[in-house]
Amino acid sequence: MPQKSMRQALNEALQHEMRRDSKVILLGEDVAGGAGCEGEDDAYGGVLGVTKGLVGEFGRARVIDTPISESAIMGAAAGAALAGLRPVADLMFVDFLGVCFDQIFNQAAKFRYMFGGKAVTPMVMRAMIGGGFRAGGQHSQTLHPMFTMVPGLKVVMPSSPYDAKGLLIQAIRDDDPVIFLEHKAMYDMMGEVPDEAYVIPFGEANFTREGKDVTVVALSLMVDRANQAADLLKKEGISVEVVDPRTTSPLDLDSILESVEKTGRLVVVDESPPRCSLAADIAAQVAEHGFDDLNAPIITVTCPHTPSPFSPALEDLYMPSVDRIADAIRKVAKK
Amino acid sequence: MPQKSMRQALNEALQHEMRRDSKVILLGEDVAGGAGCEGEDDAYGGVLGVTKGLVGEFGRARVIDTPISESAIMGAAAGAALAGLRPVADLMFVDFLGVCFDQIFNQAAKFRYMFGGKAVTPMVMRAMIGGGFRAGGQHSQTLHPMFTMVPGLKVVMPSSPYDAKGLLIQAIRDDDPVIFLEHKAMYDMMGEVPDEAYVIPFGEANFTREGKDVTVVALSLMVDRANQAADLLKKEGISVEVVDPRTTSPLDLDSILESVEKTGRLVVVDESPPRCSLAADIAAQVAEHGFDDLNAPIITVTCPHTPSPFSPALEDLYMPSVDRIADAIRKVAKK
Amino acid sequence: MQLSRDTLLKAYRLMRTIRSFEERVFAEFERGNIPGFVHLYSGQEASAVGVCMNLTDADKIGSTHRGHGHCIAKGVDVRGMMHEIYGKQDGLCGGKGGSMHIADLDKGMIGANAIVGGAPPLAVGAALAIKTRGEDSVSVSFTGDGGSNQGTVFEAMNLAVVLKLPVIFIYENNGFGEGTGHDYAVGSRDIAGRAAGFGMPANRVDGRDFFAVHQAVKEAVDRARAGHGPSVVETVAKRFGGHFVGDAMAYRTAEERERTIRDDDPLKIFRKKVTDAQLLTDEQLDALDQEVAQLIDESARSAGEAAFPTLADLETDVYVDY
Amino acid sequence: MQLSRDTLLKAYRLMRTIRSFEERVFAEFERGNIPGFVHLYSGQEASAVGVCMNLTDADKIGSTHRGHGHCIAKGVDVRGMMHEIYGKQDGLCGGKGGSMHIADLDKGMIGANAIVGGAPPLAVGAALAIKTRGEDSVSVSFTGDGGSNQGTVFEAMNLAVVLKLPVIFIYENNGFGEGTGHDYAVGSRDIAGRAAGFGMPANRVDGRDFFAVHQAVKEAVDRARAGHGPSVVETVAKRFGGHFVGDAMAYRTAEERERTIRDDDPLKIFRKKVTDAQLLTDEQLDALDQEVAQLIDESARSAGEAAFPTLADLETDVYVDY
Ligand SMILES: Cc1ncc(C[n+]2csc(CCOP(=O)(O)OP(=O)(O)O)c2C)c(N)n1
Ligand SMILES: Cc1ncc(C[n+]2csc(CCOP(=O)(O)OP(=O)(O)O)c2C)c(N)n1
Ligand SMILES: [Mg+2]
Ligand SMILES: [Mg+2]
Repeated sequence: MPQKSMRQALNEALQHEMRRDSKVILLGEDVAGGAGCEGEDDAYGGVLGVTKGLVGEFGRARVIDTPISESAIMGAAAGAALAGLRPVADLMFVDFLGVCFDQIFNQAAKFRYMFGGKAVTPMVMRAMIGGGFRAGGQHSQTLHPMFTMVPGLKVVMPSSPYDAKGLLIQAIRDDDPVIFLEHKAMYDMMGEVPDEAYVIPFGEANFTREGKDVTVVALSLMVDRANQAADLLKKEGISVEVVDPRTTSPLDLDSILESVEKTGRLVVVDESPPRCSLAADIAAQVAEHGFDDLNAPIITVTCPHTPSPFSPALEDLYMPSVDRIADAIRKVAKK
Repeated sequence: MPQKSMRQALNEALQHEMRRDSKVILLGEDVAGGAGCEGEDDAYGGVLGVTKGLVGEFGRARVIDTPISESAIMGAAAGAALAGLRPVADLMFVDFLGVCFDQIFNQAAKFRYMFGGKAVTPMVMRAMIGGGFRAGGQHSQTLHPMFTMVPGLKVVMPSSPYDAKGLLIQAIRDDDPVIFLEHKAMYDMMGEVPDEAYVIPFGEANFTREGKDVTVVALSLMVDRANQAADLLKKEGISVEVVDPRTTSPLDLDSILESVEKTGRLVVVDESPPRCSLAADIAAQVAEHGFDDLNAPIITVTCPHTPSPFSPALEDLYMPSVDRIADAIRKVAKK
Repeated sequence: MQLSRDTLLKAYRLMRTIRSFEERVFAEFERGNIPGFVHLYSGQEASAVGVCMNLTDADKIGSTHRGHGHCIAKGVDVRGMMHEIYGKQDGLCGGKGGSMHIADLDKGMIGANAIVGGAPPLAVGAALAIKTRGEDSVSVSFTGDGGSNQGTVFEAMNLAVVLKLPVIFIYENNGFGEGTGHDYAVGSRDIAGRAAGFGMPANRVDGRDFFAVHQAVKEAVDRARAGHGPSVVETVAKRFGGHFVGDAMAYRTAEERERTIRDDDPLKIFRKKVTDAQLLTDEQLDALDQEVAQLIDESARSAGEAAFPTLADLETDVYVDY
Repeated sequence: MQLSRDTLLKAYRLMRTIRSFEERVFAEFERGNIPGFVHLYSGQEASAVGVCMNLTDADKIGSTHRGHGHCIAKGVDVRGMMHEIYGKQDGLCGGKGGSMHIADLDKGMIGANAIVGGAPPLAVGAALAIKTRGEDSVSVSFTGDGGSNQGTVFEAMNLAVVLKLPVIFIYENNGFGEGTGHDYAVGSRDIAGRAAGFGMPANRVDGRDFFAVHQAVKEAVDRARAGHGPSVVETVAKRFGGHFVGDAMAYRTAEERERTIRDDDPLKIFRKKVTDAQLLTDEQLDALDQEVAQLIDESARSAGEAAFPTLADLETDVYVDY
């Protein structure tokens, strides 16, 4: 299978679906770039190049540069979805949700319920998440818990180029509003990605490591770190199972419970401050539904309860590291 | 001690602090009411009357009616706080956070950290939360987890008129940004409230029932329901301890762990959908730090993963009820 | 432009239906038969009807918390609305939405909205769908004088101009946002006047006068259908009642309210015009009043008797598939 | 109005300091010594300096992601800024903020802001504090052409007019928002032209010309200090470089950039004016260039050598007390 970057995998997913379905449009700031400028069209293709080339094939009528007006962007996507399109709206950095959250959590997410099941709102909101870019407090957050807690939204956090393509195609074909969160530190990550279109269903966890002593749940960039920790600990004779739920809503709790039934030990890794985090959410569900299988406390490995620091020296300490994950696993494995 | 409604208790807290400190101002939509109208000033005093009378004593320079522009309101409060005032900004219904969240979670909450500890942002954001008013999907949410997860914010959820007054005075005197969440179904709740000013420190739980079999954690309106469940179960011979943390951030985890050490059983009640909820947050912290004390699964009693329904028939089923709380307690008590 | 007798009869029927609907909702709310917050449209009927009589089911409207009038004018089933407002299982939204969330997508009514400023971006999105498919339909957003100050509304106007979308932004200036006067909350004291700064034509009309609203909106709709982009129409007509049922209205004087109800009634004004011009007779209009009274009466009675939703309904309709 | 020689020397020194600072930051970023995203201000120096030379430390400014120039013009310590941008422990924000979050409250600089449209509501709040205390200071918000379309900015303008606050809204039109042209993103193609619709006076000036900016802003500041409320000034001057360091700038032509850098340099324009008018000599200005070069050089060197923050710093400065 050909090796591709996650950036290319995402770009292919968008291209496939835009070819397949004329109802699919892209909108956002500089999704093409160059509007109203003397230079080239397609000057950006998204700030980090994910939509590069699409305006060339599909034109500005379907790859729509917008003003810096995120409420209008998300509202336009939601309204267009209600009216029959399948818009993919680009928020750029997820940190910007604060200027447009109403259109997502009170509007798009709630239409179907408030309107008695008559509304269908097939929109996708793409956004970049996560640390490692030294981008500071307002450009480094993940914020996936804020979407996960909202009934009516589906939330996707791919951990590999392969998953990214299959999950994005599913997101676009999905009839519910989907929040698609791409870790900005993963765009250059390489992996095997088929050229053709394929879908990965939501709510189906992926076991990236099989093991019997400790279950580690992680998503997005944290899956790779969990895998590294697992490989490290194998040498110490600790057998770690890594479960990647892929989507936080719906969440494949059954797979997590199955694994914990086998291992009796759970570590949840989450690139997020700890309070009301996804780590807490998963830990709580296991503490309620898998309690009798647990032989040790559930340990969560998260960022501290602070904003994201700018300095590389601090940000490296801020994000869950392979070492911190390994230490947590050792701690419960000993119990 | 005189009996007062929570509405009056809150009103007294604001009056005390505005008399005490000229830096305290109120701003929001219709906090006075009647601006630019032929009728009376002070026509509203807040939509549910909490700030009634204050414009009469302190004038429109300190009780400021604003346009319907929540980002400008919250930003103005944050900017005024940075510049030395102690603004109390009224969001009205917490559901409106979606149109102004950036000013709260990316601005006010992060100034101190991003500016290296030099900024002080003593603002209070007041908002009405919760169900029971048949107000539908966009006027019945609690959303406290969205604030609790944000480093830099403090989050207060009073459960009685007495607490409301003492906590609001503390919130106004506090040097950090405080989110003060008032349950709209509690404004007419009566209780003993001293006439003079007093403060209740943040992060100190209140034990509203002493018991030895099961620990129940609840906040805001849910405390009363938890107490009712406790009284009900006493007759069945189950001794329930009810812990009201009063503030979700900071959270008095020690008091919760102490109680669980004694009872070995925990039920967390939260008027919120379940995912990444405060119930999950507390359950997870106990599953990590109090695991060895637990004799039964931690049960969370929350709303379902749906928006708030309008119909009274559905909303009554939606909110955690005394019966559902009691059932959860029985379930773990038997274990 | 001359309007046909049928058009005039339809206009009056719709305005009367709104008025009677609201009067009945008020009465039933007072009786405790209707829960929640209800915001009545009485006094503004000519705005909703003057706008929507330029539209077909293929055209979209996005509404506000004060949406009953917009729904009725757009042809939404009155009985289904009443059942919804009562919170009944067979209401238009299964009782899950209520007064502030009535929608009927088949009629192009994409939703009342309990978030002030919530609808304009959505209406812009509906217009984007229309333009993308190359249709000649239009999209209309309703916003109040108070709501005209919401950031989402300004963003929606700018985006509509940038993408040259077929949207009409209707600003219903009914004098107040809750208990705050429009001249206070709108710093420029001129809502329509903002449009020029956003690159759109605008028109302010007497919102009590069906004919004035209908004509101004017709021009805006024709312009949009022809692909010339968005525009603004401000309709000025005070609400008769309070912000919501139960509002003490201390910000209004008794005199002002009486004057408004006496002199500014869109139905009276319409009736006088069409009878003076001998286009319609009082008999015709009285007959319509009767018909409408029966419809409303029947709707309220059946709503009172209908069943509430049950536990089985609580968790449905969240996702298409989860 | 005649400006004193000292004022002119100060203006030039500040503009040169900004230019040299940005050139050095660019070079050090390319060398890998500076992490994160940096947005350079080169080409717009006359805007920040023309604005801020009307202000004292008691006056507040709220800035953007492209804030280095605003900080320097407002008197923020250049060495502390450089250390911060390097992410060092003794940086102005202890290394926790970085290029997009530099603030110095003692200097009235209430923060760069990485959220487009984040600052105007905050600047309005600072103005509210000023008015509440009855001071005669003013507050200034900087926003770009792209940011002028953000809802928060419109809300801030309206609220400032409603409360008649001493705010000046500066719109720095540098031609682009990322890779999108201002004429595309601003539907009306006229940022200053929006002010009238919000009930404020506005003035568009040549942002390359210190004198034009300084004069226009002086009038706005005088007006605000006198209690006559807010106003808008749009300064037009293209940025020399990309949106951020690393931007390929495909949306610009090489010719256009060369032309801009050659003909639109605020420092060259200033130098020519003051020397032609024989207010200052080339020798005086060259001497300043030298001084500034040393200052920047020293700052970068010490920044490179300074220590990074440590684990002990990670969780401090979140709350005053928790
Ligand atoms: C974002 C938001 N802010 C505030 C409110 C509370 N609220 C509901 S209606 C209303 C007044 C709206 O005034 P206007 O836009 O003039 O509409 P009208 O009620 O006069 O029809 C307010 C402040 C809300 N629902 N949503
Ligand atoms: C709310 C928000 N949306 C988008 C961005 C991403 N972004 C950062 S700067 C920028 C362009 C801003 O353009 P302009 O306001 O003209 O300022 P300039 O960069 O030209 O100085 C964008 C889109 C952001 N930081 N915040
Ligand atoms: Mg109004
Ligand atoms: Mg720009």
